[in-house]
Amino acid sequence: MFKKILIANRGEIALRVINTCRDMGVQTVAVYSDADKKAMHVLAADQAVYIGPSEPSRSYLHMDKIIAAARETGAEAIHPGYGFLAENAEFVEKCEKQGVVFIGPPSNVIRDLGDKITSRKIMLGSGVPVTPGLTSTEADTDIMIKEAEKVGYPILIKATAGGGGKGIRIVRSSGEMAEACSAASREAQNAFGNGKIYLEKFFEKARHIEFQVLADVFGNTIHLLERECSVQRRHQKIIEETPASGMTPELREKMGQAAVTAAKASGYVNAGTVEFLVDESDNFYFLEVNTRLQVEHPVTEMITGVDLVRLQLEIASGNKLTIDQKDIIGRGHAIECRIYAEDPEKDFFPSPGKIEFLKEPTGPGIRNDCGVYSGFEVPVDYDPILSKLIVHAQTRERAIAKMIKALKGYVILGVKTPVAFLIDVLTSNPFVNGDVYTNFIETHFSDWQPDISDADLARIAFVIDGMCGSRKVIKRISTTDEAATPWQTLGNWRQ
Amino acid sequence: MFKKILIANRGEIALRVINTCRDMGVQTVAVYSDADKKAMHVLAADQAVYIGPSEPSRSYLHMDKIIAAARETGAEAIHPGYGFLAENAEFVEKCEKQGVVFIGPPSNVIRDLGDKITSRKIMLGSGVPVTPGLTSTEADTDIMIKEAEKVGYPILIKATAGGGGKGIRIVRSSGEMAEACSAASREAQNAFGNGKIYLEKFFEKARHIEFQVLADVFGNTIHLLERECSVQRRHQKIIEETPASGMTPELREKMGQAAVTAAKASGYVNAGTVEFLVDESDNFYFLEVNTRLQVEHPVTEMITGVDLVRLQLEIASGNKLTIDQKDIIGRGHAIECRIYAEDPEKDFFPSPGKIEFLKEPTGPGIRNDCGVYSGFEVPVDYDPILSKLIVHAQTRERAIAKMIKALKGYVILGVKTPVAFLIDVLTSNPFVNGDVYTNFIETHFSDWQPDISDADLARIAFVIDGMCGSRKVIKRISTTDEAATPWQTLGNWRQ
Amino acid sequence: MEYRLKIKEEILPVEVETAGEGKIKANIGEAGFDVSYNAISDNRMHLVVNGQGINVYVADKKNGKDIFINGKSYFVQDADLLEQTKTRKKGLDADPTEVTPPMPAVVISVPVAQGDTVTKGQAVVIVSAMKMETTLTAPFDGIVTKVNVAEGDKVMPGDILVDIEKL
Amino acid sequence: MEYRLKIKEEILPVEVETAGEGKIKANIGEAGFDVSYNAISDNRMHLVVNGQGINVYVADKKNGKDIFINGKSYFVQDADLLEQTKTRKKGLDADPTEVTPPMPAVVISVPVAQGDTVTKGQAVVIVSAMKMETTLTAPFDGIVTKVNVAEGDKVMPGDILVDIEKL
Repeated sequence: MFKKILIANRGEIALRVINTCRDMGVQTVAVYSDADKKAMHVLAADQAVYIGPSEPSRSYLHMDKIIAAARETGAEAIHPGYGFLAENAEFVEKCEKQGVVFIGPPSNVIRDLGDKITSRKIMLGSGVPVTPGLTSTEADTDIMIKEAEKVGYPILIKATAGGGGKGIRIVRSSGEMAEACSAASREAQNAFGNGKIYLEKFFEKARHIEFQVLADVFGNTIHLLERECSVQRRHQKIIEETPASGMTPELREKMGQAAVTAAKASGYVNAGTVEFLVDESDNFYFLEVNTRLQVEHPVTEMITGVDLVRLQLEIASGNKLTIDQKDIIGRGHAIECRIYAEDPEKDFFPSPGKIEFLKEPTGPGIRNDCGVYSGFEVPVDYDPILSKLIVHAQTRERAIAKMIKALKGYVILGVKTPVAFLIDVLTSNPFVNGDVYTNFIETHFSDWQPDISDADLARIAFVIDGMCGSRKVIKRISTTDEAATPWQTLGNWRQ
Repeated sequence: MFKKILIANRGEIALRVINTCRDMGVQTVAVYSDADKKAMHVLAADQAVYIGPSEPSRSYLHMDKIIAAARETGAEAIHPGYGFLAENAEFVEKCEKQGVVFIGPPSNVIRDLGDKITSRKIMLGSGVPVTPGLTSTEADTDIMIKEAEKVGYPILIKATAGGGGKGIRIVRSSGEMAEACSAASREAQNAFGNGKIYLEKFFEKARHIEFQVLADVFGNTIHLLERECSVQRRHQKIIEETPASGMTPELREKMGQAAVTAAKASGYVNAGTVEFLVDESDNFYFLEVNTRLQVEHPVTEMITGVDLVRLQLEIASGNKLTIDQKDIIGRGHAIECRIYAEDPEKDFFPSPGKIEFLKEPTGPGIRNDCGVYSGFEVPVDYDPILSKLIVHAQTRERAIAKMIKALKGYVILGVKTPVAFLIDVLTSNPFVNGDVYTNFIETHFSDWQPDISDADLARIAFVIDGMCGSRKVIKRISTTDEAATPWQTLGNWRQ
Repeated sequence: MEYRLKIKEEILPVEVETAGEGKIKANIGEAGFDVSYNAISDNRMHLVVNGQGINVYVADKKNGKDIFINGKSYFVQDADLLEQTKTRKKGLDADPTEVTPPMPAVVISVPVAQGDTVTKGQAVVIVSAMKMETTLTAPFDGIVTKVNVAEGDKVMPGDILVDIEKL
Repeated sequence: MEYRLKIKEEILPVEVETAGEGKIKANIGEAGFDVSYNAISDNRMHLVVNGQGINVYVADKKNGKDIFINGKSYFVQDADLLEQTKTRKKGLDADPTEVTPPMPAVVISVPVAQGDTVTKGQAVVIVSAMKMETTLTAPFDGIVTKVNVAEGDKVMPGDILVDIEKL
């Protein structure tokens, strides 16, 4: 096992990796940019190396700086987290050349699967069903329009690189194609440094169901059951759970097999996720393989009792998987809610700023993978994820109740969060009934406004807080000026 | 199911019960004394009823006030937690008479099992092996001495009522008998309102292993595996775990059967714990039944995935157990450390006072059942337990590592705690090897002193904190004067 | 004491009288509230309102307080205090006439130059916050008289990114 | 700057010089420390000491600070400041001659009365804290001149529970 690893990431996922390293006695090196001098991953690691300005391209995406930091500190391996360089084959090659172990699949596997075109071809070749659409990338809008007409609208423009909901646009008619293509391409270029796009069929009503896979260097490949990730806003998951509602043992068996086949066909090593769309008739289509630890991996850990980061390190250090498929048994039900700095009342618009106060929910069956703290200034430069709240209970019904309870005790002041929104989603009939599809939020919550049933109490609390107010004083460390609330100064804008 | 229950307790266990009630949608009523006006259970409950002065006899032990509070608030049932009235048959009778459900066994079962003499007779009658000793209570020191000589020294003086390490004395020779009897009796009188004592054989080197049992009103009785609770100071458990080290499937089967037999023989209903001593040849002896939720119940919950408080409420409301013995499967390993306000450098002497700062450890597999918060004044009037830190991991080795990590991040300033002591115990070879017996702490840690390897860093931090010091100011709510550190003003005393 | 407190667009009068130590009576419209309160920490209060315990978390913000109750956050403002500072802000609130970002952001591109004629709704600056792009558009037909930012600049709400002279 | 800092009974000199913003150099005996620091909250600091990150938590106490590092708490005192207040406390520290509880406690019983002759070590007051009983004993042979407490009283360290005149 490694003695020391570098974590080429920030926020909650850097913390998550550090956490397991501490359990394993592995030393940790954090890297940080100007915006992150007081970030939580810097506080938590054994060492921290400054790698440059806040702009991702000059710090967290700067491959040479990161590899140099690993070499200087004697870190034997790099854990990329998700996002940033996690699925960057060039980075993995650089690591390979410099003798630093990359904790993830080999560069060629990342390249093949990261290119959605190649991955679709691999899957087609090994008998895994894929979504109808292009099998080549395309820059010419006219050709895109022609292809879209073959597949039939609506279609989805997707970046061939990356993930995380970036570089995606739904197109419902040829007139929208040009702008959608250029927006998706630009977003992809910014997010992944690669603006190539293609198209595939868009399913209006489908479930997003993915399988966690693990493969060691000896060819042992297993899956760790499914995750249901249909509830998404702006094409980005916001609630994930396992088991999936409506999943039958037969379908699980079939999809799990397909996931393992997909992993084997691509020569997969380490932890990965095979994503599928499942239509209303339980037909499933390969979407992509995420060649990294997934944001929503904790729900799998909660029901299987497995520590996926530990297994990532074990596999990367050349150890054999000590569990096989029959050891993977789900117990109970787990749900994750992503807590972003964003405003659900305003189309989930980002809400950076200072966390004035944070109180994390705690209790049996509650886990909060959190990357911020009271007083931390959430930078404008990075993804808006603050934390992930995960609950585990014996049944789905109880898990929902526990999640609602936990959310009601999750106090985050200073930035906007979707906490109240999530409570309403979890309370809604369609969610409770398991009627979740990728269009869930547009269908049921597009005009969501918070219920203000406790507004009277809030007014009373305002008065009482004023009466107790002398307890609050300016503190020396609160030197940062409070940012104005965005919506007070709302200019003329559109997304 | 009940719509509303009253919790006749305080501290972490009241919070624990409230937590499950929130999951279940059951309303909660707290009760509190003068010392607890700002206690965490008061903050957490839906309603709170003031029941009197700080002295337990005038508040938390005052049966009529508590039952009146339940009736006034419309609470249909009372959860007693542990300690206070949890094993008081008279209280249960009063509840029964007043039409308030007591969440626990019927009064006659509590009376039979709470009287250790009667319970020993019941077990002898049903074939469960018991420790050698008296089968009647005794107030006469001379008779005690005679009986002790029959059994052979060392013997244990025990209160026939109660538990929690109160009213217990080891006696190694007849000369110590008189003082031990009167001290044990007085302590028992204060703690349980009953000063009766008896004696039984004291095993110098034995394991304390207990089985969780559950029984519904329909006669379904199951056990939920064992807990190893050998690591004790002042006859009170401080580290508990499950599975027990050295437990074989055969012994587990035999002891589990004995536990179920013990429960059935006594007509047991609800959650209870059958305690055994296990000697070095794996002979086991019935010690007692704790007719309540046990402090250390969380380790059982962690490995079985069961919520014991939920099941207590289900059983008390007349529902049938929906799980049977074959559903009880342990997964992984769980350890609990009790965090008391006490000074491990000074014979675990109590350390009441204000919690100046509290930071609870968090992370996957970490649970902290906590009853205090930053700024809370820990009263002198009640048990010193502040919280229970519980970890769950795939193996014992990993659970130990996780617990050490969690303890290293468990910041409690203002009162003394055993955190540093616990880290040393968990790191020690005998603990790591599972060589745990009830004399573990006397044997290995009687002269424990904290290692001060970071003293240089502490000195440097002192200087730097002074340099940053202007950030700290007197706040309005910190009106309570800080208590002097006990050991600065140490008078002439002996325990 | 009477307060006029604003949440979202609604201003309601709140009548408050003290009723012993740590106790008040409040009236909002027809509803009456018997409240006792305890300050638990700088940001936390425990209220008992008509017998029910409620935990409230508070943070001071510019011109108001963020108040968290039971999973929901309310931005509460004192309407009387607000009116004193109203004139200064009125123009901005009523009808946006300036190109300013809705939140702290980074400029991605400026597709117009000084001297350009723009039409209402035309993209003039593209900014990004937390990886999400926002296109700021011309609020009316006009001529770009000055571009105040360049690619990579960090900008704040209130910053005028592009000056446009109305046609 | 030189400090003399006490932990338990050990007083060590600590030499400190600033080395740029948020940085100091310190020497304790032979050991040298390059330290950079960040105040994270009122009670938390993050230090980097010779390249290693360390989280430190601090609370002010009477005459010192409680400092938590890596699972261990240190009570650190400034020895120079202590010496200034030493005379007042000296008598008590050196040789206990008073019957006072070691921690806040409740009186359980007082087995002596005014006028009683007591011998050194004899139980004079029994107090209880957090359910644990402590017997306070006579510090020398003497006569009880006054009993200052009764059963049920709350008592604090420093309170003289029983006056005893030395024989």
